[in-house]
Amino acid sequence: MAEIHLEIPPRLDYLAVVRLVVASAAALDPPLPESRLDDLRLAVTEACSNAIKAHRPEAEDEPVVISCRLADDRFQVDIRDRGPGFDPDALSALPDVADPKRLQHESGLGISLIRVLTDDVTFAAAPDGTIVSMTLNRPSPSA
Amino acid sequence: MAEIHLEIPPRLDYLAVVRLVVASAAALDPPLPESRLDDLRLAVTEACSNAIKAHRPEAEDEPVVISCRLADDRFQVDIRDRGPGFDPDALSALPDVADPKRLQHESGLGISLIRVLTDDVTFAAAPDGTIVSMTLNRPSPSA
Amino acid sequence: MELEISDSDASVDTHGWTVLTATGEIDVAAAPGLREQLVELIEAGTTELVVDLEGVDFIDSTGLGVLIGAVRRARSADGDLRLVCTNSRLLKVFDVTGLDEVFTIVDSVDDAVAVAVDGI
Amino acid sequence: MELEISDSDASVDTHGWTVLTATGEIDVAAAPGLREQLVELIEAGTTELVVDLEGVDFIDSTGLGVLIGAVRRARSADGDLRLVCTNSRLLKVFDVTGLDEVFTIVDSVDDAVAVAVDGI
Ligand SMILES: Nc1ncnc2c1ncn2[C@@H]1O[C@H](COP(=O)(O)OP(=O)(O)O)[C@@H](O)[C@H]1O
Ligand SMILES: Nc1ncnc2c1ncn2[C@@H]1O[C@H](COP(=O)(O)OP(=O)(O)O)[C@@H](O)[C@H]1O
Repeated sequence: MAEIHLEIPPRLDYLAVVRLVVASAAALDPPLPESRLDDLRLAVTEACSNAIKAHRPEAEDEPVVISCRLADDRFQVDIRDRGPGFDPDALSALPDVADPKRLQHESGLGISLIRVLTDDVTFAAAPDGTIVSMTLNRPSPSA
Repeated sequence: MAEIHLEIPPRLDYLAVVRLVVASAAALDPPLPESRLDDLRLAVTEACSNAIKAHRPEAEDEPVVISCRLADDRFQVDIRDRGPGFDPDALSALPDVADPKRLQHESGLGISLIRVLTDDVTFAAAPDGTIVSMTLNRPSPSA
Repeated sequence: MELEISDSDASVDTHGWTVLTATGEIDVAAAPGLREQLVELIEAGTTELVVDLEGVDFIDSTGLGVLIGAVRRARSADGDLRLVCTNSRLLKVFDVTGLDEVFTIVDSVDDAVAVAVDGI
Repeated sequence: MELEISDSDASVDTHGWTVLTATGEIDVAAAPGLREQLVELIEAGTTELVVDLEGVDFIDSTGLGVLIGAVRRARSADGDLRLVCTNSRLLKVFDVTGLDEVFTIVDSVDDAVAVAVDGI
């Protein structure tokens, strides 16, 4: 099983590089379909921008680490930060879109996007940060 | 000084990913000019395809490591393999282009391309392989 | 991301609406530039705004947040902000977030400016 | 990299030359496909060949090596292989390797087929 690791400084201007790397890794044979590559680009951007924002300022010399694992049946990407950690199940829900109060909220969409766009996601607490693992299934070759 | 590390399996189909990563890292502020990005893409491809070819089959689970160092005045990229090493000064020169025998040689252009396209290159023997370090100077901001 | 504001002499009649054309990627790195431009326009009284996303190939949650904030500001100044978007990539993001029910999303600048604010 | 071979019914008169149009990146991963196609053509007697590189945006030393081998094969069968290339990115690579003196590089397919093999 092939792996690609990318380490970047915890800075938002590196997100475009991360998108490129992850999407081009996932486009390798057997490629994810184009629409799933879009899902992956967005999910990785959300997870990675959270990771960069969470990264402790004292750890600014330590990288955010992006690891891709390419298996025949799935593509997995882990994003690891050195942040305070969080409980993804304790996030409060946004108001319903029909509720005028929805317009008061300009943030808070990232984790729910990740959940919708990936086939599986786990948030693991590491001793010094968080590892977000996202999986997208590859179409089976018989399909 | 920002650093980006990329680890790939020693396989030639990953070269396109490497080009993307290195060129997009070098395009970050302050960017290398477009024509130097082309030089970088080609030099990195040559060094990395040599690294992949030299990588010992027994070490196929160990990655080829590409490290970019972004400084204000220069962009440096190191490529590290687990191969037998070599002496870059002992390579025999290709026949002159005016010599009909030149057409007998379909390989052997990589190292000389790297030398021409970069501002500096060193080949260092590591205990278990080679590290090729290439530097491209960034234009000074006053220019 | 690049931004361009329609100019009132432009050949296309926008019925007084101002068209902001964005191109490229609206991600967390680009979003502050978009936010600043939109806030500036609305604070200067330009509250009938069209954001043309036809040249945008990527938007993340921060970009969406900027659009949400601008819609709120425009509407509370009795204006509106409408989006031009036919790119299925972006439409999917509006769809999965439910924001297609919050924004007015149309197929062209013509459609965006065809209906007066009260008429919607 | 994608490859396309001109067909003899094509609207452009290539004076009997066969035009192979490559697009994309000719790197070490793509080079074997190009080599195979060129060797196959030359072994089948198609020795007046134009390789159109106008759609190619990257070539590495392995790609150059494939072209060198094909020029050798075509010339030793009394034919030639000519390159169409105006992209400064690629021209720089031909220049720094000195291969611009080995290959016949022209601006268009028309130019490539204008001169008979003996005439050059
Ligand atoms: N990797 C992380 N480390 C620590 N906290 C995180 C991480 N990812 C998300 N969070 C927390 O969860 C919250 C919700 O994240 P998200 O849904 O992406 O929305 P937003 O980032 O817009 O607030 C964040 O505001 C942050 O407090
Ligand atoms: N990283 C490396 N490790 C071991 N040997 C190498 C390495 N890079 C180059 N070489 C040796 O140097 C030779 C010349 O390399 P190069 O100029 O790139 O041409 P080519 O790869 O086409 O032979 C190679 O054939 C190989 O034997």
